[in-house]
Amino acid sequence: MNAFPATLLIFALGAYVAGIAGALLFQRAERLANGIGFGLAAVGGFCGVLACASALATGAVTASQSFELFPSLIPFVRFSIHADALGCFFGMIVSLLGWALSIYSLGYARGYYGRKNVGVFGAGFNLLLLATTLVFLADHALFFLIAWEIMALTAYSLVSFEHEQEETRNAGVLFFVMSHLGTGCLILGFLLLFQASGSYGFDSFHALGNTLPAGRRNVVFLLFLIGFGVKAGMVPLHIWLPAAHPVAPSNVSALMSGVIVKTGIYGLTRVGFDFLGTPPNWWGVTVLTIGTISAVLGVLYALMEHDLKRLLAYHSIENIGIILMGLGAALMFRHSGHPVLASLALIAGLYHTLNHAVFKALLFLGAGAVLHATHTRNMEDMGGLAKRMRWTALFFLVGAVAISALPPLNGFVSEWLTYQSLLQGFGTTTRLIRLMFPLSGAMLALTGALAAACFVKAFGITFLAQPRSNPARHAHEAPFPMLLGQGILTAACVFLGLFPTLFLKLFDPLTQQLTGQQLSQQLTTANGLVLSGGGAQGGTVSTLGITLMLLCLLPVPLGLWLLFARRSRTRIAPTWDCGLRGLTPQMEYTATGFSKPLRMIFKALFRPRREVQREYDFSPYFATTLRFESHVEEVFQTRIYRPLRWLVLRASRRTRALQAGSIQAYLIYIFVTLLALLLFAL
Amino acid sequence: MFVHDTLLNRLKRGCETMAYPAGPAPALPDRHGGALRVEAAKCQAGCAACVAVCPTEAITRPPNQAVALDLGRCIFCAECIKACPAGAITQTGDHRLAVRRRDDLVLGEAGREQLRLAVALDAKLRRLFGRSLKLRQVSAGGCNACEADTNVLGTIGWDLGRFGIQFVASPRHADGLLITGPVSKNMELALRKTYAAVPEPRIVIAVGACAIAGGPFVGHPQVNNGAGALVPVDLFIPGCPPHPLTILDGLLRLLGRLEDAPRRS
Amino acid sequence: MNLPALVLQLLLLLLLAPLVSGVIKNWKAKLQNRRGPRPWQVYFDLAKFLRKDMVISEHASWVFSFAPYVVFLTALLTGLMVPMVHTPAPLSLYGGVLAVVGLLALGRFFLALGGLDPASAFGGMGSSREMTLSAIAEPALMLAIFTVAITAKSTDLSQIALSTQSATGKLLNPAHVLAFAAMFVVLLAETGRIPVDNPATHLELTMIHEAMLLEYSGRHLAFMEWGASIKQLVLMTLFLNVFFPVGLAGPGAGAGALGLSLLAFLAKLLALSAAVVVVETTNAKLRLFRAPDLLSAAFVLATLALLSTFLFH
Amino acid sequence: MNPSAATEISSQAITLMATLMLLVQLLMTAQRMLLTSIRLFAIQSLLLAGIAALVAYHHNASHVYVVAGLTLIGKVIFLPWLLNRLVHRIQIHQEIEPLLNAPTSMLICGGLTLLGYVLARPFTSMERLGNNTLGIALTLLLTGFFLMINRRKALTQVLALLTVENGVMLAAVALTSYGMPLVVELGIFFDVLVAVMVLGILVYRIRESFASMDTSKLNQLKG
Repeated sequence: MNAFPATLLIFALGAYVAGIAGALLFQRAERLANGIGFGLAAVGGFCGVLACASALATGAVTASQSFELFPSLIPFVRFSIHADALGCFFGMIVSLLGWALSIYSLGYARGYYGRKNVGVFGAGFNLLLLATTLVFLADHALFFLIAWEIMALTAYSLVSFEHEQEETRNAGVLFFVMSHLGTGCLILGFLLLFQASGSYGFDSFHALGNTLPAGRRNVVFLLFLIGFGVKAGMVPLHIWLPAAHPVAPSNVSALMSGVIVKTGIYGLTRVGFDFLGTPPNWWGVTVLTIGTISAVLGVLYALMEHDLKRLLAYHSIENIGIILMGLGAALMFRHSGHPVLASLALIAGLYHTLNHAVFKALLFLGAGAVLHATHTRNMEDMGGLAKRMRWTALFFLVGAVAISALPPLNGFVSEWLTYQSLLQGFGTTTRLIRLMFPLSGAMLALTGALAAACFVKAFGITFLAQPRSNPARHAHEAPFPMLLGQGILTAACVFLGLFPTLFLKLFDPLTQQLTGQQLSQQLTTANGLVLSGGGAQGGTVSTLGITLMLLCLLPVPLGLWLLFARRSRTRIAPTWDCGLRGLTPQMEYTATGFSKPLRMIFKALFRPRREVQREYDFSPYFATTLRFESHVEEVFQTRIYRPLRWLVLRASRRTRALQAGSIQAYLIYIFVTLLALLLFAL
Repeated sequence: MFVHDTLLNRLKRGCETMAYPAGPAPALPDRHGGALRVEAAKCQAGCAACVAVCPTEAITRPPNQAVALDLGRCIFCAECIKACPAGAITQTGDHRLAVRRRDDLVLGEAGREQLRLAVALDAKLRRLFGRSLKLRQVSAGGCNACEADTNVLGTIGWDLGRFGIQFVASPRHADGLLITGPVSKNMELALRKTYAAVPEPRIVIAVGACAIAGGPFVGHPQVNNGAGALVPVDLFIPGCPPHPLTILDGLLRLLGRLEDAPRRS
Repeated sequence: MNLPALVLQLLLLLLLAPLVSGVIKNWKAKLQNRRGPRPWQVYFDLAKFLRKDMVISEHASWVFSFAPYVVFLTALLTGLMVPMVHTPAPLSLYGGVLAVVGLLALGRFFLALGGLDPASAFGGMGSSREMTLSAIAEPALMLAIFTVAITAKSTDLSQIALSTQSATGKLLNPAHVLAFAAMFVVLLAETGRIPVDNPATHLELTMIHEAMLLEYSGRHLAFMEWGASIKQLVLMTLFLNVFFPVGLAGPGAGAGALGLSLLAFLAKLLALSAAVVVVETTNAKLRLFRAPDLLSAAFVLATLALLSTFLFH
Repeated sequence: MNPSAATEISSQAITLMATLMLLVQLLMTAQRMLLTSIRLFAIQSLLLAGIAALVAYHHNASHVYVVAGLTLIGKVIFLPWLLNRLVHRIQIHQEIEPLLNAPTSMLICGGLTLLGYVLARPFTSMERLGNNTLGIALTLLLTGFFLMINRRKALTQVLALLTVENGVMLAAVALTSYGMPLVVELGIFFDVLVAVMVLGILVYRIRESFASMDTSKLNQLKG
């Protein structure tokens, strides 16, 4: 990589390290620790974005070599980073989010003054950013695993930052256990690769799949799929995500949902495309199926939530599902030998990764601002915040429109690309497997529509109508840094949505490296205004055109307004309440009510359970107190993880008998094993 | 199968809507005497036979003045016709009863033997509601007779929709209220709120004796003696209950859709 | 995109949409043996609503007044993307069928938010049901579109229309018939017609689409109603010109051909309206939780259509 | 005497002393008196010191002298004194009866000796002085281990552990021509020293809380 981006990248990493040191040094002075910690993180993030974006844009990334950060004292480990196209792209995501979230955290951390140690919080945040960036840029398996472990540990410590509540501690432990199960699989996978290639360097792993025997290759793929799948939050392994993200402080959950989850996607892409060469067909089919299931289940469970941050966490699972659909399709195309379609599907998947990182972080920041103001995550106690928190409401609305894949924002663009790749995928093979493409396309449509329903609920119940509790009634707008953080991400959402053709150039080095195709010319027509689905068959869409046309059509209603209704006046009156004594906030629609029809329709999946306790004095018709409780069964928890845990406990209870408590017994065990080994050695 | 039979039956029956107002008005039932005609001149001096017999005290005869029959309070029981020795009160069989002002309903003096029928809305309102009037029906404690007759207008025979008049669910969509019933104390707040919920310009139609003056419940402490006490009423359609033809005639007259209606310039 | 075609299609959209819903109302009345409102009654209603004042709820935020314009404009814009008279729709470059579905979803998104804003229970109920049913209808719609797009090898509506137009045999092949049936059910669901939702009901508890409009008045209500009728026209046109592009003028057609194409389009539109009216007259509204069964039946139909694209030829 | 004759005599002496160490070990297995066990252990350590001195003298490796001296001071004088003091303070002189009675344990020790020799056979070529001292060292190790399992009293188990350690030291001294590097020797030695001290305290504590040195009482802790 030529001079400018490399030095800037090193400067960014240095800024993070300085941020850690600064935050820890000035722990005592909270305001200073906050300023330095997050300030330096913001500077680091900004430099990171500049470095990676310029490297990708100018194509300098193709000429980059790996270089050692610092000499390694430990044998076998080489702390070397190599900012290739894939690493740079994900580095750009983490830096962009790091920049916006740090600015947001300057305001958010004020909530912790006097309560928690802001210095440690800032240092942890910087360390998390540093570790994640290194994960993306690491060029050596062991260095990758070290960075991965630091990331997991810092994330754990930040997730359980507010460890006073029981719920936080449990979520932290669950996150810890699940992420280390994944890391275990990763280590095995890397060992197998090391065994095949002889060295830990990533460059030696390149296209290793072709040399590996088929059985070994499948095992490696499965190990990496599980390992990275846990971190990405695929459906069977997702249970930690909706537990861990809501309890974390909002800027951390934004970073986790936006970026840490993407390390799983980065891993899968690196292994699937870079390491293991041309994949067999069943890999792509598995990833596509898992993606589809994750998408649909993620959004269905999100709909049932009335905890704002759990809702957003489930949506992370849904969007990861959509990204996996893109990757799965790309893998299938690589198998069937269609590099152009493979690059299109890959671009769709990775573009959605970037988009999801941006709008999910934006939504979490919005949720954080709401939490900051109303001190609750329960949507049933919110309401009417749009009039009290104007800017946060606007930013949350933009995020909601983006995540529901509605034109003209970025969610729509990446889902449109996914549709195009799925549609054109139908023609690639003649075997029955091609039916998967349109069916997963239909499931993607179902997901998109359910996501729209979910975010009408999320935005409507939280921000519109009357406040349903006193904290919501006295809510105040978030401080300026928090708004600035959200503003940056909103601008990113709009910009990514309106000018997709500009960003497709960034993907050229990426697809060149992974699939050997450069698609940005084929995907842009009408001198960069319109995005096309590639080739003659692909349809075209221009979000910029749509927005401009919407503005051009504005005179029609305005003209009608002037023509007919110039003298009409507007009167503010109470909402029509059928002549009763007025609508109280309790009469409004709540999150549970809003999702009731869907809970009834998908009864088989949710198995809803509701209890109504009614206490009354003399006659059952005049209840003194009424308690209503409704639960949606966590199917994965009860059907898979609880029986699994029961088996493990039973097995461990049985082996406890070994612990007889007498020294003789233990000595006998040692002696017997010693003898066995000696005999075996004969 | 079902769809086939339904369609054939419907097509065979063809349009069953009456021709009125283009064609002749349907005949009133013989029990329905139509409008009343009061000639105070025929009254014998000092005779107050009709005043005593009227169940809703609609007829008053102050000492040395002419008899006054307030059609708004009259429930058309025709007792006064039988009781009047001089035959001063007669039924004209005319179904048209709608009036714009409350005091137009008082009959008796020289020039006012019969009702002066309602004039259409002024030009501005007629341009607005002429072709499309959406009403919100408020039953303020009524006995459901007027409501039933208003409802009849929606059936296929009368088909109120063909004139562009429609009853809507929400007052926000409505242009006016059609009030029935004596506006009981319990419905007072509801009526007030419904009126406030209708965007201007709005009109109010009081249908039936109760809505005009409290009908048989007039003077009762739990009743506000009609809608006039709460909201400005634009059209009064007397009767207990007024015949659907009378209500329809009132509505069309209000919108100026009847040729013989005197148009105010 | 040429400006005159765009302006013409815009005017056509604005004027034809209320007429179509007026005709449907009138024909429904005729089938109920009553004369019913005249087809152009909807114009009078819209004109009156535009002139009237507005009453806005005190709890409503800016989203409430923003929603009508979004609904109206997105409906108009989708109308310009769909080939009505002239095969390459004026804005076909800016978006294919996916953009049309996306824009309609954007309109529905803000319509539902507008329903929730004034804090009335009916509005919330309407939004919840609308979003639920449209979510269930979406996969069937997308699969039907996929089927047709696969046979036409593009999601661009003009391409689809051209390809179905060129191969005359295409109209009768089973894939098209099944996709047509699925699409028709989705059309009824999306435009809030009888089997799924009753547009002429007064009972708030049974409303789906109307419940969200209960709080709107004056010109907001006018734009909402107009937007809804334009959306209905757009969906009907999408339905017609994808499955029966008979008589659709080719790219370089002269004025005469355009006139003929307009007449063919109107004839097809009236035929489809007649079909809708017949369905509405002879069916009762389904209970809310039976509607998903109908829509999943549509989904199965669409899947069969997809299967038959390559099973039978 | 020419050097070869000297090596001959010293290797025979070393083999003799190693065999005597084995004999002492078997005696410890058989008898039940605590004080005699301690004395037997002292004798065994003395023999080990002798072997170390002989090897040091023969290879004139000075640091092995240090090892021999340490063994002498530590294991012949200091540890037996410490354990005797402990026994007198606890006033228990006899172990009631071990898990396996004497004849069976003797049989097992025989088997272990056989195993030790069989295992040591491939390595005999590496020995400098004394033939198959490695076999004896391994046997010492195994029988020490068995002794630890067999006995209930904590004190006897400590002694058994020390004999195991003697076995290891014997292997180290016998196998390597210069003996293990001094630092390893010191490490092992001090390790053992500390271990014994800790075990001493432990024995005292067990005696304190369970009123008997029987370690099988410990399983009450498990609950």
